[in-house]
This record gives sequence, structure tokens and C-alpha cells, in this order.
Amino acid sequence: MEHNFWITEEPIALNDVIEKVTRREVGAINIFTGTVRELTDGKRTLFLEYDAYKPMAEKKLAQIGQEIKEKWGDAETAIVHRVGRLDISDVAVAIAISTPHRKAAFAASSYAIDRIKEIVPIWKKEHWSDGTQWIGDQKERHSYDKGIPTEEAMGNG
Amino acid sequence: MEHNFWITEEPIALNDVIEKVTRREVGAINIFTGTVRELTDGKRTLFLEYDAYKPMAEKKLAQIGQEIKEKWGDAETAIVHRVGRLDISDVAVAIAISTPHRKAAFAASSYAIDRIKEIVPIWKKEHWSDGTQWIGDQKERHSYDKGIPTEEAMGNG
Amino acid sequence: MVNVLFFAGLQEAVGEHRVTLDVAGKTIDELKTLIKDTYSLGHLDHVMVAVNEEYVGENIILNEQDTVAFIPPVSGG
Amino acid sequence: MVNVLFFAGLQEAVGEHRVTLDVAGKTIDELKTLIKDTYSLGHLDHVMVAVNEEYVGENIILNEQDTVAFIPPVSGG
Repeated sequence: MEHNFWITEEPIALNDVIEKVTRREVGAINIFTGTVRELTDGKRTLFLEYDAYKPMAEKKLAQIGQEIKEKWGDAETAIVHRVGRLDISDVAVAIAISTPHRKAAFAASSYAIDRIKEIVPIWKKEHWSDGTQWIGDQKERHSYDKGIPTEEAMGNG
Repeated sequence: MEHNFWITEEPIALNDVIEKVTRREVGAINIFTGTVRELTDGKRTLFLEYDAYKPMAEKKLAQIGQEIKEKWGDAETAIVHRVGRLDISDVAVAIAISTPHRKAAFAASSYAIDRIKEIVPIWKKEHWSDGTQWIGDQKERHSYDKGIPTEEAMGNG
Repeated sequence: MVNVLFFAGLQEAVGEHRVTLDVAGKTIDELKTLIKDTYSLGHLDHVMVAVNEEYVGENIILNEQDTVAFIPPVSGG
Repeated sequence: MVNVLFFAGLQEAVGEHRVTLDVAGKTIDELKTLIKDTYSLGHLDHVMVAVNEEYVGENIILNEQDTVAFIPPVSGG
């Protein structure tokens, strides 16, 4: 099961994620992708840099898959997150979930991306023309007093 | 816009659908795929055959894209539905929706597949080892007295 | 003349995908009755009807060159 | 000895990705204070801590060979 949840430095190929959850007995696969957005709050991103605590991040992604199984029963999940330098429109994260019935696939996908933004040790650094910033450190450099970043700060949806 | 909504006899390549909705300013793309399920209510499907009233089906798919724009604002939608013979696990329909914020992408995708099952003139014929049946004609052959097929009858989630 | 299209199970029941009928001036409801009687079908209560690729009600009057489609309950997706 | 890892903005503030400290027997809370003083950081209230790749509370006592990670607010996705 762990190989359904991984961190990569390579461009994400959606088919790799989808294959892992394709089953003859299910009729619905939902794939969510978070891509690098050019504008956030009117500010133009040049590119992003993602860092991860890789072994723990893969464990936490697997934990999310397990939580989904507990909540939605017969659901198979695969998640890949890319790290390193990402350009505009590059896929940063892809989540594929197969379920017998489609409503569960939507709900579980939404849950998965919310949980990634809560518990998976991955960080994003914005590169603008006038500087850089690790997101999650919006208010004071070196103090991290914002807790979980706001929706706006998170930059992709 | 119409070329975002089409009926095809060829296998569906997800990248074709995704490309149509990829935009530099959005950070979330959701892709839903309905695939051919082997077992429905315990009965084993050998393969499916889809028929469509093609020009009207493409119009109705485009209408769904328009409805989504009206409901969720800045959303781009692309939908492709395959017709002809489809084998188990083949993708019958793919819906890609890009939105600035991810919650809208999930809600709009769920809406799109519900509407497809309501208003788009496409029909599915089940082929089993012991016979065939056009779905939407579950109770009495030639009378269609079930109205909109039930979730179970629809076969993919 | 009016083009009339059948699909899926209804096409199999009728035995035709397309027929041309001299029904301009008639309503959809009248055409439905005619089709039902001609092809010995059961009721068509859950069959929707489109004229020129848009769904219409039963009281619409048909014009020359219209294309009418009988749409049994759909099952795409 | 205990391995201590820093990431992202915290890594830049500390100037190290990894340090080894003789802190077995101390609590996470005590280690936090030590780190804050050593590297002249502001408060670390919103930094979560993982020991051996699992999140832990502030009262956990560190053992020899543990790997502690300071996890600033995450921003994946």
C-alpha cells in the first residue's frame, strides 16, 4: 500500500496515479490536481520551490489514505506530491481515488487535499521578482505565528 | 467553447481534456472519470455499448459547462463522452474543471456528472453472458416506465 | 415532411433509426400517439422529445423540416 | 545523542538542516526552549514537533537515537 503514496522530484504523470486505483469493480475515479498558480492576491509568482520531510510526508499521505478507507469504506487512494522547483501550471500534487459510487469519490478527494494542507510536512517557497517567502510564514519572518495558513496564502485553491 | 464538449468513438486521453481547462491563473483542476464497472448488483458485465444523439449530446454538454459558469463563476469545463463498444475499466466519460479555488472544482464536477445523467442524450447497453439490455429500460422492455434510471442502474457510481 | 429519430431501446423496438413523416402542423402529443399506434409500443410517458436538438413540451406544433428525436431515459456517464 | 531536523523557513533561520544534540532525557518543551535560545528565534508556538516521524506533544521525553523534526506550518498541496 505504501507505494500508493510518494514524494517525487520528477514531473507528475497522472496515469501513474490513476493506474494505482483502477479496479474492475469500481465505476468512478476522481483525480484532483493542484497546480502552480501565477497570481495570488494579485502578486505574480515566477516559480515555486517545494521542500518535504520525505519519509514522514509519505507516511502521512498513507495515513490519509487509511483515514479515507475508514470514512468511506471501499475507496482506493493514491497521492503523489512533487518537490523541487515547479513552474506555473506544473502539477504539484495529484490525488486519485476510486470508489464504487461517485459521491464518495468527490467527498474523499476534498477530504484528502484538506488533510494534506494540515498534516503533511511539505512546504512551499514563493519566488517573486522582488523576493522569496516560505508560505506558512506570512506575518513575521522566523516566528510562524499564523498556524495553519489561510486558504488565500496556500496559493492553489 | 463548443470544442470543449465532444463525443468520440476513440479511447479517451485524459490529457486532451485537462489541457482545455489548464490556465495560468488557476490552481485547482478536478478530473472525474466514469469507467466501465464489471459488476453491477452482482451481475457480471462483459462489455458495454454506448449510443448517442451526437449533435444534441454535444450541445447539452456545452449547456452544462454554461450552467457551471453561471453557478460557480470563474470555472472552465471540458467534457468528453465515448460511444461504441467499451470494455471493463475503459473510461466512458471524463470531466475536467479548473477553478481558482478547489471547493468549487469538486462541487462543479459533482454537478456535471449528475446533469449528464439527466439531460444528455447518451444511452448504455449492457452485454451480459445471458443477454443484453439498454439501461433506462429496466422494468418493461419497450415501455421505459422507470424515468430517470436509479443510481444502481446507472452502473458507474 | 418531418424527420423523426429513434435511439437505443426505442430504436430497436421501432426497428428504425430514422423515418420521415408528413406530420407538420401536428403537436408532439399527436405524433407520440401516431408512433405508438404505428409501431405497437407501450406508453411513452418517460420518453422526452427534442425538436431540432432542444427538449420541448407536448404541445409544440411541428413545422416542415423539423427534426424530432424521441429520447428514452438517458444512461450516459 | 538526538538528531534534530529543521525545514523550510525554520531551516533558513537556524542555518542548519540537521544538528546532533545531547538532549536525551529532556522533554520536547525543553528542547524547544534550547533551540529558541541557541538560534535567537522568535516563539515557536505554531511549530509542530515530530519524533521518529510521528507528531508528538510537548511533554514527551527524548530517547537516545531519536530523530526530532521541527515542522513549521505546512503548505503543501
